[in-house]
Amino acid sequence: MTLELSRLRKAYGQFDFGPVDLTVEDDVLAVLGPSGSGKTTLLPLIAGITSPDSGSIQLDGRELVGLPLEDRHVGMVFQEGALFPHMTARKNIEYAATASERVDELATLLELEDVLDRKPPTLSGGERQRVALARTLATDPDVLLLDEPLSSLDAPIRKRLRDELHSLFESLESPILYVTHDQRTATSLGDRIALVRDGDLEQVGSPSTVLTRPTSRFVARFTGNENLFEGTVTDRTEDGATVLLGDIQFETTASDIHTSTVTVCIHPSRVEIEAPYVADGDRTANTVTETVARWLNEGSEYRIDIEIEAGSITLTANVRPPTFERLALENGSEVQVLIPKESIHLIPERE
Amino acid sequence: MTLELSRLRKAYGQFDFGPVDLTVEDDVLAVLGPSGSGKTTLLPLIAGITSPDSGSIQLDGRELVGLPLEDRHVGMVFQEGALFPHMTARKNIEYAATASERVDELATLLELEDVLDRKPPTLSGGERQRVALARTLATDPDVLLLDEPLSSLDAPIRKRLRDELHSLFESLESPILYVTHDQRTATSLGDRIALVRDGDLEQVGSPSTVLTRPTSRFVARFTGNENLFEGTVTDRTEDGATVLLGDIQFETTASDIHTSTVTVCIHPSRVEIEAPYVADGDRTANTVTETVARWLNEGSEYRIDIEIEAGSITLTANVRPPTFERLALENGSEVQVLIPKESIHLIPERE
Amino acid sequence: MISLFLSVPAEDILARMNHPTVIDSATTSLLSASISTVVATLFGLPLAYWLARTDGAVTKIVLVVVVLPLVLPPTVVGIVLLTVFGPSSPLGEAAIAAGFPLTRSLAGVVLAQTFVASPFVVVTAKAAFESVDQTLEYASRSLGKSRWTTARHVTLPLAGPGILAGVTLAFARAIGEFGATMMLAYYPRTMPVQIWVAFIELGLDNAYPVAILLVLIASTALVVLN
Amino acid sequence: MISLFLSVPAEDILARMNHPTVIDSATTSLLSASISTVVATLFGLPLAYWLARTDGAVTKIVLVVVVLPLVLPPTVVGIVLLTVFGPSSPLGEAAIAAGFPLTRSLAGVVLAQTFVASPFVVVTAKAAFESVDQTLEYASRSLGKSRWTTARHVTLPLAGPGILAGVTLAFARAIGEFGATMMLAYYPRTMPVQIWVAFIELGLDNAYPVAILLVLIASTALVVLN
Repeated sequence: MTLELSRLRKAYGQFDFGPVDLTVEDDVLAVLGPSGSGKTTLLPLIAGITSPDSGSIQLDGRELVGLPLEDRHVGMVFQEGALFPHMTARKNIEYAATASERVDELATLLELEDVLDRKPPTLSGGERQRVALARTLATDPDVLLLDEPLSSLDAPIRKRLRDELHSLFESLESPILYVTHDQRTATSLGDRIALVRDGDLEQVGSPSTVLTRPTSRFVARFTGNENLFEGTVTDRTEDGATVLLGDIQFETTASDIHTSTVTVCIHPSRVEIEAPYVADGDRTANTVTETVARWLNEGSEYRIDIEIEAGSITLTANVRPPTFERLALENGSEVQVLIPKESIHLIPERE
Repeated sequence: MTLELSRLRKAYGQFDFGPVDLTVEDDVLAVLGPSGSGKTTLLPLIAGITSPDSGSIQLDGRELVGLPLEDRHVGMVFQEGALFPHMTARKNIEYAATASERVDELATLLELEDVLDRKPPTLSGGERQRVALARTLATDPDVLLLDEPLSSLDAPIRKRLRDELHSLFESLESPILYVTHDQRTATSLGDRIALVRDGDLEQVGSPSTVLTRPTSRFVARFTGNENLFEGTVTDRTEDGATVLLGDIQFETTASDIHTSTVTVCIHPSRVEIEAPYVADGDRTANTVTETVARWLNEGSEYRIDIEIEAGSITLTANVRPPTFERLALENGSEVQVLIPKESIHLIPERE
Repeated sequence: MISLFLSVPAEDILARMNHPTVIDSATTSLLSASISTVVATLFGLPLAYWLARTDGAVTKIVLVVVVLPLVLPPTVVGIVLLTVFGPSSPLGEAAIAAGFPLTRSLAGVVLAQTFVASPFVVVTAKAAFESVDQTLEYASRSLGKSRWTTARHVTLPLAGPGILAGVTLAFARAIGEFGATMMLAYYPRTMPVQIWVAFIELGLDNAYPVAILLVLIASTALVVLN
Repeated sequence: MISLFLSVPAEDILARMNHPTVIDSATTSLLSASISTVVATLFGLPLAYWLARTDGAVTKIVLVVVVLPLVLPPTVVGIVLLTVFGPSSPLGEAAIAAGFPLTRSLAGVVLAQTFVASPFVVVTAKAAFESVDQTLEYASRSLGKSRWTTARHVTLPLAGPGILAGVTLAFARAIGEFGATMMLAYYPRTMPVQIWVAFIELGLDNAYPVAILLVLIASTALVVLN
């Protein structure tokens, strides 16, 4: 199946969504964006809940715009599940199912056997989302749309259901669109990520491309990259560009940089911290020795703010707890900062 | 100021909160728990919105139970801000302020100068929370209560406001209780974390203690620790205990273990991955060589599932992106897993 | 209310309840109020659904028109109805010619009652429909179910209690209608009119039996429907 | 409605509007409806606030009692009021002795109107108070403000529009009251009664001027209050 959106547009008062061009084949596209970005506009348009002002939505060449919801064969899992509160879980799935065997099959797949006879208000958040998913899958939809199904769940359940969705998505052969505001969910579930900003697609690409090679400051910031600095390109060779950050020169592998002013973008998880004067081994990296200004325990990692250039630049690094403890870091600790050439990404200034 | 809760109890129908004993001095206590755990019951009790069935709440020896809200000098920041929608931001703060200079002072502190004349519905989520915080601080409360003020914000704004709160909390000299369901927020803002489960305090301690030395499977799971296995203690020495996991022996530094059945608890951020046959250097760690079963890109880190004991145990490790790329990990890769002795925590079986 | 039941000896009341004027008025009231309620429900429900699911200027204007009878004084309602359906109006003349007079007839009573009772169905059912999360309807239709199936299996069951409350209120309002009925159809006498006549002609004591019976019938309807 | 305004020539209506009976009834109606509305608001607002902020069996019972006049047929209301306040009741006798009769007087009109209009204030204001998030009240009080300061600066301003709508509805209902007024206070004649009298004694055409004036006054009140 191929879902193809062309020049899709929808205006809501002041707000303009689109024009959007997008093709999703049998993979998972995670639609990521802040609240108010318009990411929630997309799914209702495809499902047929709202009509676009112009443009087309084609599914294997069949035009969906103009068709009523019920004739689109597009399955949608709503944010809070949208289960029918007066029907049991079983009745909810049966209502949608084309064959009654399908109900038990899906109940087994999604581990719902024990809750089939309960009504939605008595189910936990995770169970509700599983029933909603089963109900949608029961119609064997051509396209699967999911609207932040995990956002209201507690962390451990969210993690577990996310893993289950991951396996499920791999077994489905249809275009899947997954809307979320959570960068982790988008990264782990999406084969590709589409970043939405002010009603437009800002960048579409694989998770690692979007994370390490953002095309704008907005994308970088929204995917957790806090290290964004204004820099000047001083030299360009075949192997990359040299960039000046304050008084310090950094070597990068960036090519195709045609402006001299750039945004230097270094993901905190790619900044490495070592004790001072420890040799770097065989890797070539940019190295500076500076002091720790601040640290924050963030659970599975520590966040270290390092002041460079007498405090005019604050570089953030994520450090694993064992490293943090081994280096016995505290405020004022002197550390060696290693930034591999290929970890420095340059975003050209927009004209 | 010292806030002291003694034998505090409150029953809601089927649900029982407490009895809770808790003392908070001039530090930040993060109250962490899943939805429905009763963590949201605590703040209304202290603020005076609800009355306890029994027990006492004392502030420097002054009994609060029985006093009306308005006489407690307890400041509360509500989940969505609870700003008065018919008043501008300035009027909201003025309403609470004892002196009018205080309004401008707080506006400067919280960077609100530009939005003072706007009404709450036109403010962004982050601005609303800042105004709510300013309004509460304007009364110079003896205790500061915060009810998930960041939960509805987008990631970049949440991160920024969290950092601001961190600095603010350090400058305040009063007990602060911060309720959240997010482990990261609790870890980074709390001087101590209190884990709430089914209306009881399950564990209270510093973030690193709660994270690395959980007293129960529940705490471990809720703070992001997925590696929980049933093990048998085979040997105890002065330096620690040896534990059998399937057929593999692990050495630990655990002491005070008196049961032979234990839950072995290894935080994914403390499992280290190396290429096979790379020497471990001078650290002593438990080492096994196994294969990668699955990996997941989680944005700033990769999650690697490693099958141990022919798949009967799945060990999860968090790996930084540079390490992941350096080792060129993929499904089926053979890796050396290193688990430092002190990173293996044992939870005794409950009788 | 309690004074109403205590003011006259019970056997006295029971005896007077058998009086033909009492029985006649009770029959007229029950019949007319039932017809009015059914008519109001049949027309009111679709209108309420449309009002609940549509936004815009037209919706607002229609809503004002629908609510009007709620605030209009009953005697003014009577005059409006007489002007439109009265014997000297074109519609009224045509109806009389067809042997079906719209005033001083059961049709007139039903007309007056329907006019004042309909807003209750529309307003309450509208609120009931609005309380059904529209997302549930979208969910049902995205599962391949038609609008009609969705309405029958999702919307109506969920809006049911609210709609029933509206229908009950409409019945209560219809059976109690006085002002417009007095002007449009003094005959056949409904119970509220009979109370008035009994009070004027025979005094307060004689109005009690009909009043008690009316309260009993209305309360029974409230209990049965809820 | 439109037919009401078109049915008689304008100058004709204006001439008849100057008739003393019309002016008298307009004065009575305006005065009594205003008093009734004020009384209903004074007692209804605190009650509505209490109902909105309290849960439990007592609240429910009080609510049922308050709503009762909404579904009670107007003539039954008249009988109930006569039984309690009528000349032969202890209360009525005492009032007559004090030179302040509760029937066939302005007091009687106000009594009837207040009885039927109060529920509108209570029900609408209750909904308005409920729509004010209680968290805002807690927030205000946790800032050190008393219940009274909170009510004045937070609750009332936010519930204002809803309360005003209830007061308007109460006024409209009071000025239109017919059934209970007929029984409790045929004199002094209010406009709805005057419409009835004009219709019965002089025919439909003579009822138009009062009806038009009544609709105009009621609509003006609706516009002014909103």
